[in-house]
Amino acid sequence: MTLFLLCLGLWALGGLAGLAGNRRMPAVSSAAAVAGAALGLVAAAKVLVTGGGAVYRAGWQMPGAEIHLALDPLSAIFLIPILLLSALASVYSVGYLNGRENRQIGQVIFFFHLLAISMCVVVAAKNAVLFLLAWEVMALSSFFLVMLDSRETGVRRAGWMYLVATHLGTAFIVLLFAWMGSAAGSFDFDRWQGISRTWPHLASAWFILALIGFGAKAGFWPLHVWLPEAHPAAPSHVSAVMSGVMIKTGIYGLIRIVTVIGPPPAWWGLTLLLIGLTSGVLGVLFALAQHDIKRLLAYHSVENIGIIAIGLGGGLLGMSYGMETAAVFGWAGAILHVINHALFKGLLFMGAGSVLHATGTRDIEKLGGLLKKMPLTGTTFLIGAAAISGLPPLNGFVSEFLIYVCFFKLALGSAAGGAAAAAAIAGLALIGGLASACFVKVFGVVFLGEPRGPTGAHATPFSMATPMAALAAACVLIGVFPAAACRGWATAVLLSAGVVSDAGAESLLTLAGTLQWANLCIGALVALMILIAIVRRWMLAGRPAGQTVTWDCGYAAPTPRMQYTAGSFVQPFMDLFQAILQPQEHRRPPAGYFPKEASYESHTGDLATRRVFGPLFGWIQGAAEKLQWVQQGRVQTYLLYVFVTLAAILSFQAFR
Amino acid sequence: MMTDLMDTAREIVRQWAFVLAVSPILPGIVAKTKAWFAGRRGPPLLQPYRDIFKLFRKGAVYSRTTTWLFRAGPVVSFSAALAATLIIPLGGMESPLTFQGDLILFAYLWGLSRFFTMTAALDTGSAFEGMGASREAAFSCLAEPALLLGLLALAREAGSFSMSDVLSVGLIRIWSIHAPALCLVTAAFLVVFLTENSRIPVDDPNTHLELTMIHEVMVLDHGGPDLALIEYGSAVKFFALGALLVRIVCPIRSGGFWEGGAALVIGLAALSVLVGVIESTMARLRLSRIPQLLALSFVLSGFGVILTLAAGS
Amino acid sequence: MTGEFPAVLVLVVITNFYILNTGRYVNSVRSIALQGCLLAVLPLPEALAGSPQALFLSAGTLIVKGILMPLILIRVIRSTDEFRVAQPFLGPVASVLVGFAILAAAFRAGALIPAPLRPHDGLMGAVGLATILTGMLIMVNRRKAVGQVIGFLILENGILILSLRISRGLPFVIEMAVLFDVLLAAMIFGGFIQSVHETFAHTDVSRMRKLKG
Amino acid sequence: MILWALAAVPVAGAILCLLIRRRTAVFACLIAGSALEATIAAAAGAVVYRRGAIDACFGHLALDALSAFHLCLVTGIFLFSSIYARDYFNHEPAAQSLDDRQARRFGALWFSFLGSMAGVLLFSNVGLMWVAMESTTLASAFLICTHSDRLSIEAAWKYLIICSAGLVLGLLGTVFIHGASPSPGAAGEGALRWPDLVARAGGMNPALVKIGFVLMVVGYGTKMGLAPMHTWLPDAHSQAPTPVSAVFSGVLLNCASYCICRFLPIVSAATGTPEWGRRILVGFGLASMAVAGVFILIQRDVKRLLAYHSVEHMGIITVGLGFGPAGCVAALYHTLNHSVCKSLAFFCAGRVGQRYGTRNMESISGSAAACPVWGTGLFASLLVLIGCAPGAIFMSEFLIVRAGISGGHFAASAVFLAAVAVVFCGALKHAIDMASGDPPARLEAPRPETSGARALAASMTAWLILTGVWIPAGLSAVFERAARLIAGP
Repeated sequence: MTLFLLCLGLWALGGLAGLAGNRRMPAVSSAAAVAGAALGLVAAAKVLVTGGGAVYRAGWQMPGAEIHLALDPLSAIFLIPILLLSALASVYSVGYLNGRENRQIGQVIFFFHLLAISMCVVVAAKNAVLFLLAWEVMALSSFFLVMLDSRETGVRRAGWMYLVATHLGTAFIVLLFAWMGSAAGSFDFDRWQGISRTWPHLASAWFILALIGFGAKAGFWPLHVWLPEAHPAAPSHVSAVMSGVMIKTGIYGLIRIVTVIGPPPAWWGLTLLLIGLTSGVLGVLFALAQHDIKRLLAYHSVENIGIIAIGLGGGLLGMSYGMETAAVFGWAGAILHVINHALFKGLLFMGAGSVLHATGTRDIEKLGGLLKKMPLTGTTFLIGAAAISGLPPLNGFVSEFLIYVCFFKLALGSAAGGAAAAAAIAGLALIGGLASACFVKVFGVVFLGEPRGPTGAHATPFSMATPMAALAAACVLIGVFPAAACRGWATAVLLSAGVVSDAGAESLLTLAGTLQWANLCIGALVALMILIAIVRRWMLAGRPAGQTVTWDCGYAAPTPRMQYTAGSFVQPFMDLFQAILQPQEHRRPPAGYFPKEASYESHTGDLATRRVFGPLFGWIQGAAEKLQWVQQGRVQTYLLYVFVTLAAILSFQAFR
Repeated sequence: MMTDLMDTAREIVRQWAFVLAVSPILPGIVAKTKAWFAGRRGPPLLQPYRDIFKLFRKGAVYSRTTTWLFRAGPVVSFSAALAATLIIPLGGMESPLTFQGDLILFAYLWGLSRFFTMTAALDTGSAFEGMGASREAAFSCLAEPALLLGLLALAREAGSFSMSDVLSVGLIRIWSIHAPALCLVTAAFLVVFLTENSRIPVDDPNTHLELTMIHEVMVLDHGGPDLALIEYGSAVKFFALGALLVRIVCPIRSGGFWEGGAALVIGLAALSVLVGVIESTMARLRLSRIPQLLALSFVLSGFGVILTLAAGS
Repeated sequence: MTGEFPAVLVLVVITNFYILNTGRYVNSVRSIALQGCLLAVLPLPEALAGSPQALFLSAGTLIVKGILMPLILIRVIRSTDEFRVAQPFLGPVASVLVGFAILAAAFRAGALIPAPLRPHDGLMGAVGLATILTGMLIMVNRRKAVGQVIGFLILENGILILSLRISRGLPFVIEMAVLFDVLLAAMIFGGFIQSVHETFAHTDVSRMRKLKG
Repeated sequence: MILWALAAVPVAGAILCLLIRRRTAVFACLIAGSALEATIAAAAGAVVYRRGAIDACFGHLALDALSAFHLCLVTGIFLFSSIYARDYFNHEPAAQSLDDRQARRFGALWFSFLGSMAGVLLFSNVGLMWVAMESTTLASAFLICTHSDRLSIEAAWKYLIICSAGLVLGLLGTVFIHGASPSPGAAGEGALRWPDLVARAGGMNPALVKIGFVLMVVGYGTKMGLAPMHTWLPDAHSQAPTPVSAVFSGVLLNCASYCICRFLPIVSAATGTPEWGRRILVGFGLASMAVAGVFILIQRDVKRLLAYHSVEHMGIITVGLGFGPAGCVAALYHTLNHSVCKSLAFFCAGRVGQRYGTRNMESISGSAAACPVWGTGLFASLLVLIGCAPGAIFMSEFLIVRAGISGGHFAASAVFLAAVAVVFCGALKHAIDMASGDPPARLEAPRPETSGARALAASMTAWLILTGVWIPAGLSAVFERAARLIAGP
């Protein structure tokens, strides 16, 4: 525990150092961050290896509150991506922020470190009040980070939406904690353990509150509306952390509450599954339709949160049907996907940030051919793109694979779970296909071909390149050695989450065995790829290899403007899913025999924003404006209010 | 443990050798059938071997626009196809690598190959190849759920979800009980098979100069050994997906590797003839109709799953 | 024994009606003065019974409510030239009719108020209540500032009557403090009306509607 | 003795102000006087904390935990406002600035306002408490129209007439409570002393007490700004000079809520159940929060925005009082937080308004850049005000919800949270738009702020965050004791 506290301390020092506003301070802060993260990772690893916990308790002058930090395996497994990604993002920010005003840099560093600390405290807090406080500090510090460029109207709107969404979510969490706290007579999570035994009829209400409250942070559809606004607005390393790990604290909270409450009924799993499918499919569909690279990545976060929810749903279904093996696979898949998503989404946002840094635009239609100018960014981005598409031999495949296995087991083992499993499998397959289409689009349009606009680009600075390389390496390592990557934590985490009751349980052995086999297959694949690449190179050695223009069916002078654009790439999808996407199109068709100009633009706004929240907020605003007549300024009317109120209450009391 | 691993490695090599040796003949059979229907003599049966051999010996020409990804595309897609064959059991015996969940890997390997083919296509900066990639992406994301649902239906019948168990002799018993579900899945798989292998009515592998083409248009710029890898890879893909279909339809029992392999090849030859017949007698579908066909295959697999679920409860 | 003056109470009601009906503020103020004098009569029986405090109270009421406050109001009216009642929201006839409805309701409601002290005396409670309600009606109904002040004073008078009914009056110190407070209020109201007049050149408060929402 | 001193300082201050000639001296006198009063109040508070309730003048003047808490708050905020007032009036444009005569009048009224509020808290006799409350109205009405322009006179008239009419109902309520006693006349002059009333409450006529309490809630509620009697509040707050607005919102409303608190134990003893009175409070509180939410959504004037926040927070406090003992503790905690935060917000809004020459929020943008201290302070205080952690208000609202849930008030807690959420959405938008964006080009370069101003803003912000994460032990003991006086043990 000392290590963990030391880690928080170092982060705090780093944050305060940032405020000093010195030129060299960013480097000092990120050094502190890396050192702190290293300590924290050691602490987390220790917990996972020993399976035990570490506790720090201190008194706190606040009703019902106590400073109770504890690392159990569940906290530790969330702590790892938080620390890892935050530290790497901190390193990345040194290069990324270079060139801004000192004061602004200081602010970013301060709030960024505050964000990291609060995330650590969120996952380690064992007291509801402490959790809430850290939760809110987390929201607020990230709000300030989103608002960094608040001179732009769009950024202000994004900041507003973000804080409103997260705060409304907190309202549900407040209700939940107050309720559970008063039922249990304490705000200590430990005292809540198995609370549904005492209050069986309330458990489902709590579950729903947790689902909404934590779902707003995690970005479950349709509570995701802030994500596509906030992520593009924030600086890229912040987007990486927010998307990679901050939204996962919502998943953490949900898992924590669900495991604390007690054995789940089947409909919890079904609900999560349904939410997951909706988020996954709609998230990726809307991602396809975006042209802003960071907005697109934000929608992919919705998709991946959906996948995590599908996995959790499968895990809960497995638990409620008494199919421990299925449950183990679902949980392991969901949790591994949390880590994986942190790695590749962090990587992708950093990549997008490098592109933005180098070219000054987020619009993918203006980019192209960057792989040649930014080879490292391009290559790591490709790894991230393949990983998020769930392709072997990368880490995304491993977690999706585990979730698939969970549902196959459910389908095979019970008739009741069969339909749900079929839906989940079909949904996962669809999501996978769409995601890979989307990332082919992004990668192909941004990094391949020829530049589409006059944007220049420079190579990625060292401090930005290193974190990306590290993340890419992590993606590959987990993908190629899945068994090794999962063996360490699975037993400890699943035991502490109550999914299995015994460290030597058969279900855990099955998990290990399956991973071993998958490892073998993937190993064979990788070996084969290397072998074929060598053979190809050997074949080509000494042969003439000419250089020419792209053939393109015989055009003599192809220009970059003739390339396929992102918009044209996704046109078949837009046609297929038009009913859902409802893109707004602005077209000027070519006219006459020698058309001079023609243009086509499409813009796809968010379905939930346009159809649900926009009208809802508009209605509330309109109703408020209509209610203005209540206060029309005439003092006589005001007096009447006083007297009528009095008369009303008195007569109401009299006739009761 | 070590000997186990050595055994497995030996099996893997044997299977690869078999697949590499046999697969190019299948497109040859298809071409022969089509020629026969058209009243031509057609290329010899072993023409694909010659093509591949010739291409392997050539040099290459690359566009200045392309990067290393353009060169990596064929390598990855060929390896993915070859890796997928490890999961398919030949004959009546288990495949070299078999475990619960291998059929998911089977489905995802095609995704890997597709991903890199598409990126390689976009790497040329050509509008044609971009268009091909776009269509490939759109259609495959409909085909993939159909494939996985069909596999789920089979898995439920077999009570296991490793490819070797699903395609075991147990299928004979299942045919006798749940023929309707298996028919549906077979039909769905046939559509998937035709789509994935770029065959009529979804795609036409022969004429890549039309604006309506999908797969072939993506590989326009490849040449030499790269094109050889692509051609070889598609033959292997034909083999792997075809083997899945053949094993479902005739889950014959046979003892050893060679007997089973021979039986499978006979089945695949029959499938190739069937493909030839389809290509000769049907027209290509309009592009806008293809999603409907794929949706149909999805519905067929889904219905198959429903039937198996109903039977199970 | 206080409050054995049905005639006084009836006169109070009549002044109420007169104020509701009249079109000139000076007449209203005269009635207020009369009402103040009438109120000063109410504690007299207790004073005659030998309570010097009641005598003080009676005298205080007479001076403050019967003399000082009317004087202040008259001065305000003179200095602002607001003699006539502006068209109220309810006209004089309607006001009187509503006043009558209030009176009837007050007699009904007065009986509902539990009175631990003297269960049989309904008149005082009813009149007090009616006066309170009349004050409220005038405050709501009059457009000009002076009208509202008059309403406020009637409301206050009603409370005084009702307090005699309910609890035989508040303790002496408090009564005197309240009296002083009301006097202060009247002075400040007066000062305010003058500055309203200076700033707006009228005292129609229903036209002061810049602040809303 | 100490109580007499508390009463005497404002009187002396008022007289002194009238005698002084120059306005600078008047402001010095204001600061010195309120500092003296605050010191004495703190000392008195310490005595009460150490030894329990104290009284003087045959028990008519008294100070117990509840009133001592409020007294310290009142005098503290008054001191801050006095310090701020000097700065504020120095920065007023020439036409608006006070001349010597106006400054004298301002000083005298300022002290009498302080004195009458101290009176509300010091009088143990609920009748005299009412008298003092009414005199706060009279003393402060002229403060609203310090600059006698049309709008401020309109606001002051509304304030005067509505609050007087409302408070007079409070007097009627007092009469009913008095009459509900078994033998009101027998107790003589002490009949309305609060400890005696509480002692006799068990034998009171419940029906009369109920009527009295309803009258009391409507009456003092008018002054407190509970909807639908709140209508004067946004007008008065927006038109008064900012130091006055800060005091209005920061402590005057608290005094009214204090008056209602005083009657809660009487009602629960007389009716035999605490629930009856609490239900009425919860109803009024929720109505206020809802009304405030509606008007915050459509607000354009920054000071009116803050005024509606006062309505909302008074609603929150009232709901807290209605949620039982734990709720009372939270409500007192919230009272403290709201006072500090709201006066800070007013301080900042006033100076930002001076800088931009308007209070229209649509014309204020980029204030964090244009006037760093006050613009940032306004943003921070608004964030705290709408319940962002680690601001203290987040914690007190959480504690109120907790009290509500453990008391079984699920629907009320849900409505509470919904109203807070609506306010949050509305006010956050205003806060963001004011703080960020580009400041208009016409603004000249900012004058550097005095270190006193910086210290004021920084210390209040720091206090808000500090008490948001940690309530000092002494403070929570004060809350506990005061809550015990309101809601019983």
